Amino acid sequence: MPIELHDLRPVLAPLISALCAGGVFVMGTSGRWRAIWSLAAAGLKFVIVWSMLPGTLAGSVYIFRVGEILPGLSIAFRVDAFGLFYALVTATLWVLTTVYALAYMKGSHALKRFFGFFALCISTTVAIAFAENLFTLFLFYELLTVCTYPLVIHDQDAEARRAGRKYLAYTLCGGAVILAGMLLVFHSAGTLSLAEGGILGDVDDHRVLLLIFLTLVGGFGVKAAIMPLHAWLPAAMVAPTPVSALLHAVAVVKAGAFGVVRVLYDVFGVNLLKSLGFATWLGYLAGFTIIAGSIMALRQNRLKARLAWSTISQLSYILLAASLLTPAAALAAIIHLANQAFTKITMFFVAGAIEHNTGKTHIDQLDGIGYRMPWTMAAFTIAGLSFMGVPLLAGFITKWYLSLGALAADSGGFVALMALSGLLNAAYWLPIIYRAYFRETGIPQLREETPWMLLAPIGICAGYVILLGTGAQAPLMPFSLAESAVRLAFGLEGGIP
Amino acid sequence: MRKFLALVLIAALGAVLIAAVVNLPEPGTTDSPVHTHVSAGYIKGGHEAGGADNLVTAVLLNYRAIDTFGEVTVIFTALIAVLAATSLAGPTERSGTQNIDLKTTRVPVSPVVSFVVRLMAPFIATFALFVMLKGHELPGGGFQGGVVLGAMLILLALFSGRTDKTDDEELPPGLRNWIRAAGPLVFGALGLTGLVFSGWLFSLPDHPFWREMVMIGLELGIGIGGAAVLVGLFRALREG
Amino acid sequence: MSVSDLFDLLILALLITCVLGIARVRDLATAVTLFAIYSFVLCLLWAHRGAPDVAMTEAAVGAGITAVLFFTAIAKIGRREK
Amino acid sequence: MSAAAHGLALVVLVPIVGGALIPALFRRFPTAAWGFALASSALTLAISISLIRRLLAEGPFSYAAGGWPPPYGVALHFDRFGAAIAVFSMITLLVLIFSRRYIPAVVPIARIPLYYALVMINLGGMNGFLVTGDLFNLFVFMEVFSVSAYALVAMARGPQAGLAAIKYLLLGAVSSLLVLFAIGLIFAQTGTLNMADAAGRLDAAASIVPTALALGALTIGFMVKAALFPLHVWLPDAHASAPAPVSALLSAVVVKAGVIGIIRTLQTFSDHGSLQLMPLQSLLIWLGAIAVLWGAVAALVQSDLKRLLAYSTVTNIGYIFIGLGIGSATAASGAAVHIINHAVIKAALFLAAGALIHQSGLRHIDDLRGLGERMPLSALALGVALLAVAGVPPTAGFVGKWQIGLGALETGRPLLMGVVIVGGLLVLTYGVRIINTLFFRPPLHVRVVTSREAPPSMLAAILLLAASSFLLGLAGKPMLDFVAPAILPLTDTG
Repeated sequence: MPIELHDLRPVLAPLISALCAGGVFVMGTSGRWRAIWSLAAAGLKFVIVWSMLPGTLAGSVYIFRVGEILPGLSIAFRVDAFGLFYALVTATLWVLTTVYALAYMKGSHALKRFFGFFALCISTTVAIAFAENLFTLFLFYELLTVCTYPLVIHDQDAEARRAGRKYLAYTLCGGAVILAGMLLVFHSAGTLSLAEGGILGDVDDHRVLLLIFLTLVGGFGVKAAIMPLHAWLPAAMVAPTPVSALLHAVAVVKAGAFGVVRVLYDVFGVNLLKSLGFATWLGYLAGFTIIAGSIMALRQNRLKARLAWSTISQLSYILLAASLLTPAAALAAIIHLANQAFTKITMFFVAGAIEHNTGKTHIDQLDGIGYRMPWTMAAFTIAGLSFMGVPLLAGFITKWYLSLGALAADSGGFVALMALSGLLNAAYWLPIIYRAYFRETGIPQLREETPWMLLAPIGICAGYVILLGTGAQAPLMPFSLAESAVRLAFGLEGGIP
Repeated sequence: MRKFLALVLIAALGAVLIAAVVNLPEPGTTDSPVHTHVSAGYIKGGHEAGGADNLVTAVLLNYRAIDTFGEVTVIFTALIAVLAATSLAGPTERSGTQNIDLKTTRVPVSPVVSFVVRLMAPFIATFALFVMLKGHELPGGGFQGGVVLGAMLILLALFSGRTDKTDDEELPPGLRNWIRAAGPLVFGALGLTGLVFSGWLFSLPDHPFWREMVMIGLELGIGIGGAAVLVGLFRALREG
Repeated sequence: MSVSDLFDLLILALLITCVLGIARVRDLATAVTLFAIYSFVLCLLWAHRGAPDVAMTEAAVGAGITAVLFFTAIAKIGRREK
Repeated sequence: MSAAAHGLALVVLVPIVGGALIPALFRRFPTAAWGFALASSALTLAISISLIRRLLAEGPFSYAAGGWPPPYGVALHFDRFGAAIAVFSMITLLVLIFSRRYIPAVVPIARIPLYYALVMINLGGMNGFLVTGDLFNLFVFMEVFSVSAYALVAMARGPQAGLAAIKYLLLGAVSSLLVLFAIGLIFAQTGTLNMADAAGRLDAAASIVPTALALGALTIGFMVKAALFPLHVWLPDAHASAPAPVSALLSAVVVKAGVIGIIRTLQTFSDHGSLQLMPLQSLLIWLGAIAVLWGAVAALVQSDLKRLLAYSTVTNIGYIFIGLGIGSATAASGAAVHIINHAVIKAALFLAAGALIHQSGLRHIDDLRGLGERMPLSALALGVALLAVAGVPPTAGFVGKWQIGLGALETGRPLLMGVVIVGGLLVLTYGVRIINTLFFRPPLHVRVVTSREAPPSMLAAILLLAASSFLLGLAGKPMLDFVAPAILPLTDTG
């Protein structure tokens, strides 16, 4: 049993971003104050979240209870290994995204609104990570929907509004379905607290369990963009690039995946799910999404659209891994939260940098871009290779553990699926890299590197992708955190088999 | 078709209502709950405790004074409502021959009618006052007296031959507003004096003399206030 | 059946006649007149049933004031039902 | 007899006498009526708070008006439903504050005192209705607040308001008649008008037919007042065409009287041995469910902002009746809390909408595009209140919906839970549409660009209500605990 410590930090971390949002809304007309507030809050939050790492690794759990708003429904925060892992990814990427966004968005309209809601998004994301119970999770999950909406329709043209409508329609319906599931859980279990090993152990009605599974996984699956609930994500591409990065790499889609994993491990629990067999179907659906998403990505010419479809595909790795219910696969699921986030955000940053620098948005315009922006495209190459599963890069770790987990679960078919997916990834990333470096344009390419405020975050992310692939086992790296999360979920002592 | 439906609906409704009434305790039998429970208490204690020979008045002004307070408020509110609703449109210009503007084109009043009305007015007014003042002993009371008084004033306005004014326009407008509110206000006063003298809101004094005085005061308030409201309604309708 | 009962029946018959008349006539002034008659008959009924207070109110309000107010309103809107 | 008990009669006396004084006092200085009305409603609020303090200390208590012991006199009775008077007085106070700048723009100056008089009398009638323990007294005060409400609707300009008021008046009069008829039936069977006394004596009545009919007539009568589907037809017209503060008052407070009337009815009849309330309760559930969906769908297709809000009242009344019909402790307490929470939310909605409409002179949703830029605070308040009315957690609207949904599950009605959630989702749909229009669309109308933020008196009321409609959601647990003892008589039957 982990040691529970009452601590202010679990609530402080989301609060800081909320405060920052307040500051931006009040004083944000001036660009300088916007930058100061955003950077200060990002940095402070980064420190706070990291400061909880040693304690969590040592096996303690930080708790802060805000209060009960309805009988049985309380707002409470609890930092366990899995939550902290997700929060770490978010806090780290927020710092980078803030720097990037400050440079990228310069001169756009409604910046006060943009940075205000940007900060709010991060606030809610960390709150989701630290949610002690399903209600708190749901609360901030919905708030996240509300806060990202102004970002999605930032451009306020017809296309943005259409995308925003679609986004809201999907996510709000998803939210309503989660609410139904939550009512069912509360009714049948009497509690909503997330607990290792699940809270539904005493429920015997198979139909109720199936209904809970469908509503909760389906509801969170909307944001996790599992097919056929994915259609909002490619549409949401119209948002400014830092938003796309935020939506696709950190906040929104990960919140969905995080929610599904929480439901599987902390609401149902591994043992109950194994006896029920629902998760197998989720696995098949996720497998289908991996392949179908990749095939769709192949057909896109717009860079951001290809990234979006690839995200759909990549996210289902997490769901697939989680649904296998073996410790190694679970490890893959958790690590992939970070792997996919850093890799994908690198790509989005690059896509944004290209658009910002050259105005090019389509893949067939990218001939020779590698000479114009060598550092930028180098980062892109690293990310692409990582997705393909080249060893020593982050993506390989996921694939490795996922395959191990699939074998342990006697689902060898998924190993072949991994291989196929790697091939498909190669099929849609390699042409871009090829174009960038080996296609002659006829016109001599001038060196025109990305401004440093954009380049620095790109470089750091790319570096991290390498770090995740090579030094994952080093102490204080998130890998050990993921391991302890898996140990908690599976009730294991010692190492992962 | 609609007519038929309406008929069916009314017939069904009527059947239900009759079924209910038929199943009620027989009216007039002495052992029905209406007579044995609360009413019996009123009949027993009405003269002494209720302080009025007319038990209806005892119930209205004493036992259930707060109900009567509500009722006079409804009457007052009705006047406010009509004033608020009609005058907003302002004096409207109307066209068409069938609309008669009472202010300008009046049906000529026969001198005989006019004379009779004027002759009768003092007697009607006296009767109204009598009904109000004696309401606690004999049938009648503030409501009835007020209506008679109001009817008399309207009658005068219609038939006295004067075309421009109702009688209450003779009063200064400030005073008129006070008189119209007389009903709720006397009850407000009763509420407070009751609290001061006998410890309960809406209670009458124990001393028989003062109780009678208070009752007369209430009846006059209800009556004169009611009459003013009625004349006000008439005026608002005529002008609005 | 006593005389008193007969009186009651007569009054009830009158009431129903008045009500049907009110529902049928298209001329508003006639309807109001019928309504006043209805009230007055009702007043008789109250008096006969031993409720003089109610009877007085009915006579003054139902047959008196209400009719006057209705007529005033009809003078404004025209007497034919449209 | 502590001083607080007198307050039970004073919460009725003070606003009504205050209201009756206004036309006489302020004939010469019409605009000064505002301060007087404000003071008397503040006094009423203070009295009702002292009543609640006594309630918390000693439990429910009665006051014999005139010193006559029940059943001879009229007993006023204060229980936890009656505690709603504090909220209603508070809302009236805020509506009055809002009216300061709003009413002179829509009502001719000489008639301003009439408006304030009507609002005060309405408050007095509501308070009387809520605290009385006597059937006939209930009817009398129902008439007091109804008549003033008809008049308040008619105060708006234009022929539409007049027609709406007439429609409201006709249906209201029929419903009053039904209630009166039922009271007559009860009196004929029991010989008493005191509710508690009558409840005890109904069982001994000779025949069950009149009792059942009385129950039916009371239910239908109060259903009209509460605007429960399908008897809601008067509501959209009346609430859309009335002046904004009046709409707020009607939608937030006055329709709730009908709901409380039904609660009182159920309480009175719940002791009856042979009369089963079950069929009535399932009827309420069905009508409530249809009302939720119908109100939400009808609101979706409205183009007029206030009409849309009026239909949202239909939806929310549906929610309350679902909760009452389910009758389990969870659901009934949720419904009881939703009475209060919806009052606050709806007042916020109508006042914020009123401010937007008033400042811009436009009332169609599409015309209001981009107004959030010019009137950020009012628009923000409207947005918060819209989220609250949709029941987004943790706003005030969530409390009732959660409890009612949970109650539906507890009593084995999963489909009803579906209705609760789908209704919320539909409400959210039009909420988002309005928020979108206000904040994320470029102005279409030149008047939007020239609009200015509402004056401080309006803003104060709006912001306070909007903040409450958020914060009350966080206070869900204490509120549920507060109403818990009061709903026990209801749950016994369910």
